[in-house]
Amino acid sequence: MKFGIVVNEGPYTHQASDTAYQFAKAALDKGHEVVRVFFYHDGVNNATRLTVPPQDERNVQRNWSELGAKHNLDMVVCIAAAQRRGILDENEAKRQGKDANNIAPGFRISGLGQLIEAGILADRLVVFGD
Amino acid sequence: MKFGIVVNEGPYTHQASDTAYQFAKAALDKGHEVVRVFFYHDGVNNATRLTVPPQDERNVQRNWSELGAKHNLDMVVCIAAAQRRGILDENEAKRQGKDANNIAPGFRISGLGQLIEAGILADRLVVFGD
Amino acid sequence: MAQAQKKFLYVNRKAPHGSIYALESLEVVLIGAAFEQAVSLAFLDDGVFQLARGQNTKGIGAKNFSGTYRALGDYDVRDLYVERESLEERGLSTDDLLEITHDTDDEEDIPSIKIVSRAEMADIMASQDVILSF
Amino acid sequence: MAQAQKKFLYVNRKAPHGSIYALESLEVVLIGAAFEQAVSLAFLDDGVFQLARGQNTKGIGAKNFSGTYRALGDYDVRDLYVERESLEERGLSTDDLLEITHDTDDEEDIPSIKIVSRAEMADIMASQDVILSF
Amino acid sequence: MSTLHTVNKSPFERNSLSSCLGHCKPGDAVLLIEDAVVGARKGGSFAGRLAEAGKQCSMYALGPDLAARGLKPEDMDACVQVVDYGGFVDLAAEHARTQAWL
Amino acid sequence: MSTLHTVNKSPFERNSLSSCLGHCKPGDAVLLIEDAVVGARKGGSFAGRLAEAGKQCSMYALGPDLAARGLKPEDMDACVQVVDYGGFVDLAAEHARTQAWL
Repeated sequence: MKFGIVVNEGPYTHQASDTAYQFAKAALDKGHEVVRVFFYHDGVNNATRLTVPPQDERNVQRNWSELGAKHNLDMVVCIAAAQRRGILDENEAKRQGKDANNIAPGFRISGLGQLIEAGILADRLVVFGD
Repeated sequence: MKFGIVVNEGPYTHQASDTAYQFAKAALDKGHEVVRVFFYHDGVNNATRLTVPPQDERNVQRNWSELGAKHNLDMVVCIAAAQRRGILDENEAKRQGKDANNIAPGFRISGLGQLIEAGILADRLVVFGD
Repeated sequence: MAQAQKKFLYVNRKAPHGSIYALESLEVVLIGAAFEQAVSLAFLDDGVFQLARGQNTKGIGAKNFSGTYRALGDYDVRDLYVERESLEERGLSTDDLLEITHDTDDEEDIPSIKIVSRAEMADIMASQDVILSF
Repeated sequence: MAQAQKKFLYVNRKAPHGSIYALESLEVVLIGAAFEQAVSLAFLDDGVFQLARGQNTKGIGAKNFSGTYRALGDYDVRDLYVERESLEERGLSTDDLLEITHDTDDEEDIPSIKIVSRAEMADIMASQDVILSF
Repeated sequence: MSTLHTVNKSPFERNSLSSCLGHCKPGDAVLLIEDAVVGARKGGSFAGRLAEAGKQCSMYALGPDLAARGLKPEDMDACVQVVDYGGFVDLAAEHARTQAWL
Repeated sequence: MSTLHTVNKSPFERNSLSSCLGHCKPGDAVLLIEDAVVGARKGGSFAGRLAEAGKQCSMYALGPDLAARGLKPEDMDACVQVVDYGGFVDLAAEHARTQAWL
């Protein structure tokens, strides 16, 4: 079965991203397909490579990046939400005249249409938030 | 009177930062002193210079940076909370082996002790959160 | 072959301005309109305040996006379901809500807001393909 | 001249693990202990679950920080007020809570958790200089 | 010495206002800010609870937050006084401590 | 075709579980995740409401979230079945749609 996953909250502050990650892993383990993980609202904050969590804690961004690499997941960060919150890739940073970018490996920035498309492509869309 | 202000949530997602900003402005307008604004939890996300909010929306980071400059405010970002969420200044980025930093003008990164100290120094500590 | 049309429901349960969910939900609705799916919006619990008439956000320094709900008809978003029980619990009546209308080929200024009971809202939810909550 | 000692109260109203507030509140308490102020902790509403015995976070992949509450005595944090009504509403009793103790010069293993009524909790809150909520 | 309690969430959504009122002392002030202001609307199911608490404590609501949600001062329960951000500062200064019910 | 409802907040803190139960249809499933699991504890003031709803809908709680909050499966109201993340996936697959009560 094809799953789409939506993550509405950032790392650590809310459990939403952790639960979404565990759900995605379990779905993949069962042989399901995850057609897209869409990061919206504060969910875009999962995609910064600048986090340095304490050594005895999980690394939420790295968990996603590694799961994405292993299963070739399409992990999309909403561009409008990312701009509000300061998540930029190299192109966006250049386009906006910013002197740095912070996107983590495996995430791509794209439009909200990708969320609707996930709803169309997936058999089930599952939303995780606050 | 001396006020300390604590901001527990990031920009845009929650109104907490806006309300804290309006409160700080009103207190300063009335001739009170703001001894420190302490950004904790997701509040550290107010301190990234990489946000690009839509042109017809307020710029929360810039509001704080400008208010801070005008009144010489001590705006402190909690280091532990900032590390979890990927807010770094140049020193921290170097220390953590990260290739970019994102702190905005007027904010400084320091320890949680600054929050306790604010509680000691201020006549009133006012907390804004989710 | 083109994918069959799906029924999308946007569920709004939170008051506006205290958090960004109402605004960013509306942004999805506007973008989603281009995909020509069957779209409805549900307003229940504190979400009914999103449609309150006379919102003025100047004092809080935020954007007043409530006017955008009135433009939804131009995007062919025509079904805004508002739960009666949620209004009543909050001391609101339909007079407190924005006037939101749309045009069809045959008719102009058709009201887009439909007041429904909690049981009807449950039926509407149960008839969807995709439910987006923020 | 040294500033007079102030009374700090940390108010915990949220369940652990669903959000980070419990953990990051505890981090403030630990750092704050070095400042030699008068410190108390209040646990009410879902905050009482922060002190639940037998927490095992392996399955959710998060850090189990509940052991740290037991170490608070070493930081001279000795007053953990837990609201009785909050426990009862949630089907909890003191048997469900961690055993947390501290030592004084005269005595060892003194219980740090004090079960108080809602009215007593209100009195405790009203006697503070600084109230930190997260 | 009395307390200023701030509540920022709707009592229809969260228990923070209810918990706040359960811990208020006579002479305290309760200020509704952000989404909490919707709880004070006349005819709403929380207004009675507020009015009851208002006999012992002073009830305030932040005007800019009312306006943002389309609420007029006259829509509010009679026990509620409307203040602006300056009034919020005054309340914080007048009371010995501020407790945020987050 | 039935719905899987997910609720992630405690019913003592927020109205989402209550609102969810008010909109459930017979044959639907309700899965308590994250902080919502605390609402299912035997003897708690919400357990009766859950048991009542459990006559028409199936009630589930996520085991890893129970354990994280020190709750044992036998502490839960009898109407609640405990599942793991794989069980969550199965429930999402079995029902025609998932509705998150955020």
